[in-house]
Amino acid sequence: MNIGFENLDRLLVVKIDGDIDHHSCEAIRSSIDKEIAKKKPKSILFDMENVNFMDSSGIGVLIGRYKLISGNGGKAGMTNVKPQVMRLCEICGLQKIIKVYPNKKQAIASIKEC
Amino acid sequence: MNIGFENLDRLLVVKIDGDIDHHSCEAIRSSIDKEIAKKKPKSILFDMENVNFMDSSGIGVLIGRYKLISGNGGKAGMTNVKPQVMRLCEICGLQKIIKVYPNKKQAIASIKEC
Amino acid sequence: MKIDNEMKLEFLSKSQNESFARSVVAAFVAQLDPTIEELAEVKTAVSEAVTNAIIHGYSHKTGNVVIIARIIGNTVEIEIRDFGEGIADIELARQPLYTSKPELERSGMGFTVMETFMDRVEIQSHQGEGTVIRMVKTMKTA
Amino acid sequence: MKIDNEMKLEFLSKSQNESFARSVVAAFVAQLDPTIEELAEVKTAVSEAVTNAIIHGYSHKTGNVVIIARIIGNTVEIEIRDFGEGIADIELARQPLYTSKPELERSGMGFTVMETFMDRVEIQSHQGEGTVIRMVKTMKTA
Ligand SMILES: Nc1ncnc2c1ncn2[C@@H]1O[C@H](COP(=O)(O)OP(=O)(O)O)[C@@H](O)[C@H]1O
Ligand SMILES: Nc1ncnc2c1ncn2[C@@H]1O[C@H](COP(=O)(O)OP(=O)(O)O)[C@@H](O)[C@H]1O
Repeated sequence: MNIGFENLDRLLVVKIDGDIDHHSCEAIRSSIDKEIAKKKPKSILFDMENVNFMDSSGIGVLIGRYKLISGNGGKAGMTNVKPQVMRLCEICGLQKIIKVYPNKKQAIASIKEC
Repeated sequence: MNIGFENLDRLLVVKIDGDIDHHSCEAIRSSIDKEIAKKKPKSILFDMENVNFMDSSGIGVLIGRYKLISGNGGKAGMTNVKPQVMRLCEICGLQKIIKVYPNKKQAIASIKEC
Repeated sequence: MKIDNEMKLEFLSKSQNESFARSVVAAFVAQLDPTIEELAEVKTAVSEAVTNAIIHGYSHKTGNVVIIARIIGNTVEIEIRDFGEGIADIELARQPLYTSKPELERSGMGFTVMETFMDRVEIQSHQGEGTVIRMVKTMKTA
Repeated sequence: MKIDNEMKLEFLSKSQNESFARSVVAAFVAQLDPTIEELAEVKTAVSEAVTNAIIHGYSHKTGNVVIIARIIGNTVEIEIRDFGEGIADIELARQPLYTSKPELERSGMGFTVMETFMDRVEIQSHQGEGTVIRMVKTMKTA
């Protein structure tokens, strides 16, 4: 499991590499929260290109970060979501809370507009 | 598990696809023996490019085919052997019985010369 | 109902075993030639049940988790068992969004995911004794 | 000698479970970050012992095979057990090229392979009761 960050103005792009489950959640959560505390982004975009597996523990982490960001008036988005992961998000209604974009470019443009 | 055959004059090239263990051996053995009975090749070459795993059950099958072929004065060779599979062959001394060639072209040229 | 194949896996309730457990079940179910989607569904359901055993069943200690999987024709039956705290109110636990551990950022969607991805999910639990989740899924392929 | 992780797998002595068994052990050992070579060695040794349990231990029937694996530091201990025929002469069985089933085109190299790929191999066996193979390997990495 590996996490990459990219700061574009006040948009934090988080690229997660590997399975998101209860075991990897701790590290993902603390790493993202540290970056948020440091860079104080307005909005957040999760790039899910390298996530081949996620279960409901992952839903908890994504919603948790959404709450942090939206509490300060920011937006949260996801992009490059694999079909299997997308099905899980749909079952959990996540896409009603965190908008899903077909690619990173569109996601960035759309989130920055807000 | 999948086996492909190529008949070059009287050289039978056998390309095995998948793990060679006790479970897959039965099918590999009977499929090769059927081809040998049908085409009556003089010599045999095992192309191991797509074999990522082999255990000593595979050694038994290869030696068995070697015996069939050499009993009629033919030669047996192997090529494109993966490092892990090669280590097993070395431990079992297989390369002293079935010659290992660096590539298919050299193998064919060398076996046909005999 | 002839059992065509069967396996039993026991492991410690450590979180690094979550990915191990779902890989094992996936490797076992692979013999049914499932689609990628079906395999992902089974893996996710197993991951949910195993995670629950670890964090809810054995919240403050390490114990054994047992998985039994059986193949009967095109169907796989999976049983996931812990000997932990047990569930006080199964009806409530099954509700979407209900979680007893919101402080851990649990989504409360574990049972809903299992029920969506598997054909049948049964819960048996006794407080102080542990929990058994039984899940069944028939592959559409083959 | 603190055990860091432990698992137990039981399965039927069917030949399709050979690849399943070695995948399970490989997935478990993966937590030690072995090299590709080390992982291949463990997989091959497990495949040898499991195949022996299936064809020699339970030659004419179906029984249970049990694998226990333990991780202690950088070391993995693997135990492979059957409740089958047992080995009459362990000394003889360990000889390279010795096989009791030449008619099945066995190479008689199973134990030699296990001994080469693992750091230590112990055989315990009683006729009519079964066989236990204990293998230990320390990963050089990490
Ligand atoms: N194995 C278990 N042992 C004890 N309690 C459990 C177990 N599995 C589930 N539960 C209870 O059921 C609730 C709902 O589970 P679930 O839908 O998976 O949501 P979550 O895991 O996100 O809390 C849990 O919060 C817990 O109280
Ligand atoms: N689990 C077992 N149960 C009974 N006999 C066994 C078992 N494992 C090995 N043996 C005996 O030891 C012999 C040597 O084993 P091995 O070196 O693996 O060669 P092979 O499997 O090719 O015969 C076998 O032929 C068999 O007689």
